Amino acid sequence: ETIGISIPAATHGWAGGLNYHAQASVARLEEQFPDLDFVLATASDPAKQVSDIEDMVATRNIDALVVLPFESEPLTAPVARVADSGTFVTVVDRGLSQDGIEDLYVAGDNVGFGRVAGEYFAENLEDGAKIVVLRGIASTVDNERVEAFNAALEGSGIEVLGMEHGNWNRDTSFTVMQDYLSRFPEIDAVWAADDDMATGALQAIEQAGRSDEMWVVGGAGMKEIVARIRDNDKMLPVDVTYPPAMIATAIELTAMRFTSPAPVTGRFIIGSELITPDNAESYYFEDSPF
Amino acid sequence: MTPILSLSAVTRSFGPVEVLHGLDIDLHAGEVHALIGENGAGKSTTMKIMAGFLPPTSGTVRIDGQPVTLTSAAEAEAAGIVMIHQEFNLAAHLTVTQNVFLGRELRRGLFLDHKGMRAQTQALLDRLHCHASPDARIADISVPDRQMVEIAKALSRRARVLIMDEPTAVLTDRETGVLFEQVERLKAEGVAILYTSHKLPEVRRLADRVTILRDGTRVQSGPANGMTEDKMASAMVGRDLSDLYPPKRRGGEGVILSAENICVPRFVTEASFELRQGEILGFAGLVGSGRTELMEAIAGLRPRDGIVTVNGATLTPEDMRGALDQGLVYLTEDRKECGLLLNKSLRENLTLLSLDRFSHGLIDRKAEEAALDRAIADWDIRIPHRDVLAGNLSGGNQQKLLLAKTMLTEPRIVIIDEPTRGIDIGTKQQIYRFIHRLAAEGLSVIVISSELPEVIGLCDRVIVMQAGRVAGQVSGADVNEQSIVRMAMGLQGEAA
Amino acid sequence: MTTVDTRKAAPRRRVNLHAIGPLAALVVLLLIGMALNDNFLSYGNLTNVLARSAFIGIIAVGMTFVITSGGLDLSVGSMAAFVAGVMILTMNALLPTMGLGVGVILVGILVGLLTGLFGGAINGLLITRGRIEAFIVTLGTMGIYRSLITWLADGGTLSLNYELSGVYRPVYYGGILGISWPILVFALVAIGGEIVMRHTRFGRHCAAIGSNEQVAKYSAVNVMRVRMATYVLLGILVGVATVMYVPRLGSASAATGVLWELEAIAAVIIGGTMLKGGFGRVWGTVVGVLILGFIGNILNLTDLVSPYLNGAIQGVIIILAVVLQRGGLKAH
Amino acid sequence: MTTVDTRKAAPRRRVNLHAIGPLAALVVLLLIGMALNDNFLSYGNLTNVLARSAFIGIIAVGMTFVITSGGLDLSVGSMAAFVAGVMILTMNALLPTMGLGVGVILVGILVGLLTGLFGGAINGLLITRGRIEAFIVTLGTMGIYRSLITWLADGGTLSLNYELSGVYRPVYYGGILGISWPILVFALVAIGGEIVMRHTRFGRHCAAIGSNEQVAKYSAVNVMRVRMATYVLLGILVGVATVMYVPRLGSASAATGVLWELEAIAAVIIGGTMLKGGFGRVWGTVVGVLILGFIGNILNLTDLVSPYLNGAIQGVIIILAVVLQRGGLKAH
Ligand SMILES: Nc1ncnc2c1ncn2[C@@H]1O[C@H](COP(=O)(O)OP(=O)(O)OP(=O)(O)O)[C@@H](O)[C@H]1O
Ligand SMILES: Nc1ncnc2c1ncn2[C@@H]1O[C@H](COP(=O)(O)OP(=O)(O)OP(=O)(O)O)[C@@H](O)[C@H]1O
Ligand SMILES: [Mg+2]
Ligand SMILES: [Mg+2]
Repeated sequence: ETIGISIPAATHGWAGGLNYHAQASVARLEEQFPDLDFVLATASDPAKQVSDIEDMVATRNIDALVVLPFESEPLTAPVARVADSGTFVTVVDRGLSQDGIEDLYVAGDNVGFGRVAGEYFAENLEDGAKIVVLRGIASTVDNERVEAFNAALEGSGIEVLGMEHGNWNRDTSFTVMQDYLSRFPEIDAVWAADDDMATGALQAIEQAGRSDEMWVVGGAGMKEIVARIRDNDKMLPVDVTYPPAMIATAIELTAMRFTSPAPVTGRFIIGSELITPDNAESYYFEDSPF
Repeated sequence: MTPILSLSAVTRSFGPVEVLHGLDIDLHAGEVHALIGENGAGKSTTMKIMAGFLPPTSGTVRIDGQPVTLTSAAEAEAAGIVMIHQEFNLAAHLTVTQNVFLGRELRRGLFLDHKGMRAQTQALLDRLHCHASPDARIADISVPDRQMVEIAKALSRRARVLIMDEPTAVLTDRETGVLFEQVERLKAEGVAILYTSHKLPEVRRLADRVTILRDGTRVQSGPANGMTEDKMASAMVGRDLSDLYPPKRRGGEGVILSAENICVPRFVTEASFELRQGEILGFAGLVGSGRTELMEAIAGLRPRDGIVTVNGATLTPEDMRGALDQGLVYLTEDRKECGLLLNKSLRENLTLLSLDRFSHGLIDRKAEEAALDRAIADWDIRIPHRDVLAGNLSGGNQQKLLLAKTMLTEPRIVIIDEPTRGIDIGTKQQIYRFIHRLAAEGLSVIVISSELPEVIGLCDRVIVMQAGRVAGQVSGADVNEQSIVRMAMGLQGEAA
Repeated sequence: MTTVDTRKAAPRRRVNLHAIGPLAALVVLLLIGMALNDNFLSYGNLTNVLARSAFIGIIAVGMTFVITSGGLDLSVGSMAAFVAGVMILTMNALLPTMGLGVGVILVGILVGLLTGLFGGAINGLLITRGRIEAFIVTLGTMGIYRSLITWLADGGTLSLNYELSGVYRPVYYGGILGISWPILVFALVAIGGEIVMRHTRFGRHCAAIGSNEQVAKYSAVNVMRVRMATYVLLGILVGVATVMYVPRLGSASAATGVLWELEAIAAVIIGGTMLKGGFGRVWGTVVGVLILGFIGNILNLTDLVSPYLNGAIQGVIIILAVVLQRGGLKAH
Repeated sequence: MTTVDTRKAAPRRRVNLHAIGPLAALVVLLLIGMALNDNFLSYGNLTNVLARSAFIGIIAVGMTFVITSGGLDLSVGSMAAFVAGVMILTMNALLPTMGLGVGVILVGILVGLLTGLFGGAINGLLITRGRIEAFIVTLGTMGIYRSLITWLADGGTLSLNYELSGVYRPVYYGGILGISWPILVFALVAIGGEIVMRHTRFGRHCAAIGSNEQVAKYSAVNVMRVRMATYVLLGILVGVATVMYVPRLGSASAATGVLWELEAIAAVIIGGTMLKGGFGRVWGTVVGVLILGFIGNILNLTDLVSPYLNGAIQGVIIILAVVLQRGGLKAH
C-alpha cells in the first residue's frame, strides 16, 4: 500500500520541524513495514499542494492521504474528491472547511494556543501592564490564535501597544521588535506567538539592554527555547506547545490502518500546554532539529 | 618598400555568401589610399578585416610583411591599426571623454585621470573645431558631432594605420575640411591612411592612390593623379555616368503645404515657408541650423507651436499618423537610431511604416514578400540573402531600404533628410531621377542636404536656415553656392 | 581554408537550435517522465498538468507581449490574488439578491475580467504617462495588491460560498470532448497570442518598440498606446487566468498567486523571448510553461531525492533547458 | 548663436532632478518619520535602521555593478542563506579542534567570503562562458541555493554554537566611536563602490558594456572578464553581508535572505541606475537602500493603518520615490 503525505514546505522553523518529523517517521515506518510505500510532497502554496495531491492520485495510486492543508478552504474540495474515490484521508492540524470529509483528524489546538498564552499574561501581569505582540504570517491560523489571545486578555486591564506581523521569521521579528523598542519606552511583556519570532525578539531586547524590563512568551516548543525555560531564564518564563511532531502521530496512525486490524478513525486533538521550568525537561528532545 | 599593412588573396563569406573574392591591397606609410566602390561592394568588410574586427575566411593579412592573425580589435590596436567605423562605435550613455578613452583610460595610480582625459579630449575636439562638450553624453549630441567624436577617438590612439569608413558621410564641407587638415598632418607624420567615401571630389582631393572595388573584386588600383571623377565613377559602376542631375523643373502654382511661425523649443524660431505642388524644395544651412528639427516638428515627431496646413487641412502637432494620413511623410537622417530596426529582417523593416496597407486584420505575408521583391528591384538593394538582418546590410543599402520603406506609404509630400548619405554615385543618380519622377508625377518633395551640390543640382528653390531661423530663400538662377553659403553663415539677410 | 565550411554552417545550425531548443528540452523532460513512471503519460496525469499549467500559461502569453515590447510586470501574481478576492466577494455579495445560478457566476467572471483590465491599465498608465520604470511600478503594485487581498481577507482566506462553488466548479473540472476547460482556454489564448504576435500590426509594433523605441516612433507607431495595450492585455489575461483559477480552489488569500510572476517570466524566457525586448514568440512561452509544469510533476513522480532538494533540481533543469538553446541565444 | 545657450541649459536642469530625486525622496521620508514619532531621529533608532539595512546595502552595491553592466542576479538572497549555513557548519565543526576563540571566527569569515566568491563565480561562468541569460542562470541558482540551505539545515534552523555566538556577536552589535560595525562596513563598501564605479577603469567598463557591448568589445574592453568580475564582486559582497549577518541571530534557515534579491534590485533602481544597463551610481543605491529601510521603520513606528496594508503603503512610497525623479528618467 502507498500512503501519500502532503505538507507545507519548510519555509519557517515550525514547518521545518514538521518536515523533519514527517521524514523521520516515514523512514522509521518504511523500515518497520517493508510493504508500505510513502510519497512525501512539500508545497510552498495552496495551489502547489492541490497539484501535489492530484499527482499522487494520478500517478502513484495512493491508498491513503495524510494532508496538512496549507489553507483550509482551497484544499477542501480537492481533498474531498480524494476521499470520495475511496482513499483513506487523514487531515492534520488545519481542519477542512467541510466536516466529515476525513477519516482521521489529528490537530493542534490553535484556539488553545492563543488562550493559554493569553491566560498566562492575564495572570502574571498587573492591571495597566503594557505588552506588544508579534503575529505570524497573515493566515487563518494566526487569526484564530490572536483572537483567542485577545479574548483571554479581556478584562485583565492589560494594554496591547502594538500588533505587527513578524511572519514566523526571526529576522522580521528582530526588526519589528527593534522598532517596538524605539517606539515604546515601557514594555512589560512580549507575546511572540512562535519560538522563531521569540528568538528574534530576544536578540533585539538584549541589544537594547532592556532585558530586565520584560519577558517573552513564544510558542510551539522549540528545543532551544525549552532548554532556556528549563534553565530558569528570567526572560523566558514559559512557552506554549504546538508540537510539529503531530504529523508523525498522524502518519503512524494512518499506517496502522494498513498494518493492524484495529480500525483507526476519529479525532485526536493535541492540546496546547504550558511549558514551565518545572515540566520543561519532559518537552525537551535532544535529536529534533526544532 | 614593404607596405605597413596588406591583404593578399583575402576572401570573406557571410553564411553561404562570399562577399570578397581574393582581394589584394597594400597600405604604405605616409600615403592616403582611397577604397571606392558601389554600395555593398565590400569596402567596409575589407576595412574590418584589416582592422581585426572580422577574420578573413581565407587569405593573408600582413603587417610589415609578416603574416598575422588579428583576432581582436585590441590586437590590431596594439599593432597600431585604428579604425573609424561607418556605423558609429560609441556608447550612447557615456560622455564624449569617456568614449574617446574607452578601453585605454588614462590612470593615475589606480584611479582614472579625469582631468587629463578631459583636457586631452578638449584638445582633440578643438583641433577638430568641434564644439561638443567633452562632458556631454553621446546620446545628447548631434550626428555630425558624434562623427567628430569618432574621429577624435581614432586620433587619440596614435595610429600607424588609420582606417576610415565614410568619415565624411554625415559631415558638412566645413567639417570635412577640418578632417582633411588632420589627415594631411597624419600623412606628413608617416601614418598610412585607408579611406572610403562616396563623395568623389573628396577622393580626388585627398587620395594618393585609389583602389576600386566592384562586387567584392578589385577592378582597378593605381595612383590617384590621372584619375578623374568620371573615370572613377564609371569604373565603379561599370557604365558611364553623365548628367548626375536631371534637368531642373519648376514647381506648379498651388501651395500644398504651408508652415507658419513654427517654433520648436530650443531649436527653431518662427520659421515660415510654403511648398508648392510638384516642387522640389531644398533646405540648406550649416549643421545645427535646425532643419532637421523643423521638419520633424512638421511631420509630427516633435512638439511645436505654429500652424501647418496640408491641402487646407491643419495638422495636429505631435501626430505623425495624422500627417501620414494627409500624405506627408518624413525620412530621417539618422537611419541607425531612428530609421531601421537593425536586428530585424528587411521585410519587417520595409513594411513597418505602412503596415496598415498590408493588414486586413491579419498581416498579408505574401503581399509583404512581394513588396520586398519590388523594393529590392526598384531600389537595387544588394543583399547577400533574403533573411539578412537590416543591420547586416552595407550602409548604402540600409539607406536604400529606408527610402523604400518611406516611399511605401505612397505619400504626396515627402521630406527627405540627407537623401544620399552613404549612397554610391551610381545610385545617387538613380535617386535624383526618382525624386524628379516623383515631382513630375505631382508629388512635392523637400530635400534637406548638407551637400550643397546636391541642393543646387536638384532644387529650383532653396530655403536657407541659420541658427534656427529661416535666413532667406533663393530660386532660379540665384541657386548657387555663393549666395547660399553667405546666407547660411548669416552674412546676408532676407533675400527673396 | 578549412574554416570556410564551419563558418558557413554555423549560423544556420545555431538559429535552428534556438528555434527548437525549448522543444527539445520539453521532449527530453517527457522522456524522463515516461522512464520514471508508467502513469506519466496517462490521460489523467497529462490533463492534470496541462490544466494546472493553464493559469501561469495564460498569464505568460500576456507577459510575452509585455516583455517583447521591452517591459516587465512583477505584479501579475498578486494581481491574480486580488482579482480572485474581488470576484469571490462580489459573487458572495450577489448571491442573496441574484440567487444561486449561472447569473452570479457570469457577473463574477465579468467583474474578474474588468478588475484585471483595470489593474493592467493602472500599471500601463504609470509606466507610459508617469514614465516610471516598469520594474518599479509593478514592484509597487505587486506589494499593493498583495496587501489589499490580505486586507480584504482580513488576514485569512476569502471563500466562495459553498453552493456557488458547486455551480462554478465545472469551469475548472469540466470540459468538452474530454478536454477540460482550462486546457481549452489556454490553447485558445496561446493560439490567439501566437497569431496576434506574428500576424498582426500590434505584434509587429510590440517587437519594434522593444527593438528600438525611437525607430518605432519614427515609423508612426504610437509607442505609448501600444505599450499601454500590452499591459492592459496582460491584465485581462490575468483576469482570464483567475476566472479559471477560482473554481479550482474556491478561495483567495495572501498565499494565492505567490511567485507566479517569476514563473511566468521564466516561462517566457525559457521559451526564447528576449528579456530586453525586441523579439518574442508565444509558442516558445507555451513550451516554457509546459517545461515548468512537467518539472514539478516529475519531481512528484519519484522520491529519488530529499524533498528539500526539489528546488535545486528544478533550478538545474531550468538552466539545462536553456543551455539547449545556448548557441541560439548567441545569434542575437 | 542664441540657441546654443538654451540648449545647454535644458538638459542640465533635467539631469539635476534625476540626480537629487532619490535624495529628495529620502529627505521627505525622514521628515515624515520625524513628524510621526519623536524617537525616530534617536541615536538608537537610526543605528538600528542603518545596521539592519547594511546587509541589503552591501549586496545592493555589488548589484549596482551587475545591473550597470547589463546583468541581473536573482540568486543573492538564497546565496546569502547558503553562505550563512556553510559558515555556521564550518565554525561549529572547527570548534572542537580549534577551541573557542577568535580563530574559529576568522576561519568562518574566510569560508564565508570564499563561498560567496565561489557562488558569484559560478553565476558569472554560466552567464559569460555558458552564454545563458542572467535571469535564467540566477533564477536557477536561486532555487539551488535555497534548496541546499534547507537540506543542510534539515528543514530547520542551523544555529551557531552558543559560546561561539558570544565571541562573534560584537561583529554585529559592537562598533567603534559609537558606530556599529555593520554601518561602518556598509559605509566602507559604499564609498569603495562609488570610487570604483566612478574612478576606475572597471567601473567605466561596466557602464560601457551595459550601454553597448559591441562598442565595448570594439574598444578593446574584455567584455567577458569585466562581466565575470561583476558577478564575482557581487558574490564576495554577499559573503561580506553574510559575515555581518551571522552574528546578529547566530542562525540560518530556509527563511534567511528571502526576497533580498528583490529588495536589492529595487534599491539599485530607486537609486537611479538603469535596469537595462549603461548607467549606474552607487551613492544612489545607498539612498535607495535607506529609503527602503526607513519605509519599513516608519511603518513599524506608527499604526496609522492596518498592518495588513503595510505592503500597500510600501508599494506606494516606492513608486512615489521614483516619481520624484521621473523627469530625470525621461532624459534617458
Ligand atoms: N554581418 C553580415 N552578415 C551578412 N552579410 C553581411 C554582413 N556584413 C556585411 N554583409 C554583406 O556584405 C556585403 C558587403 O558589405 P560592405 O558593408 O562591405 O559594403 P560597402 O562596400 O561598405 O557598402 P556601402 O558603401 O554601402 O557601405 C553586403 O552585401 C552586405 O550585405
Ligand atoms: N538630443 C539633443 N540634445 C541636445 N542637442 C542636440 C540634440 N540633438 C541635436 N542637438 C543639437 O541640435 C543642433 C541641430 O541639430 P541637427 O544637426 O540635426 O540640425 P540640422 O539643421 O538638421 O543639421 P544637419 O541636418 O545638417 O545635421 C545641433 O547643433 C546639435 O548639437
Ligand atoms: Mg560600408
Ligand atoms: Mg539634420
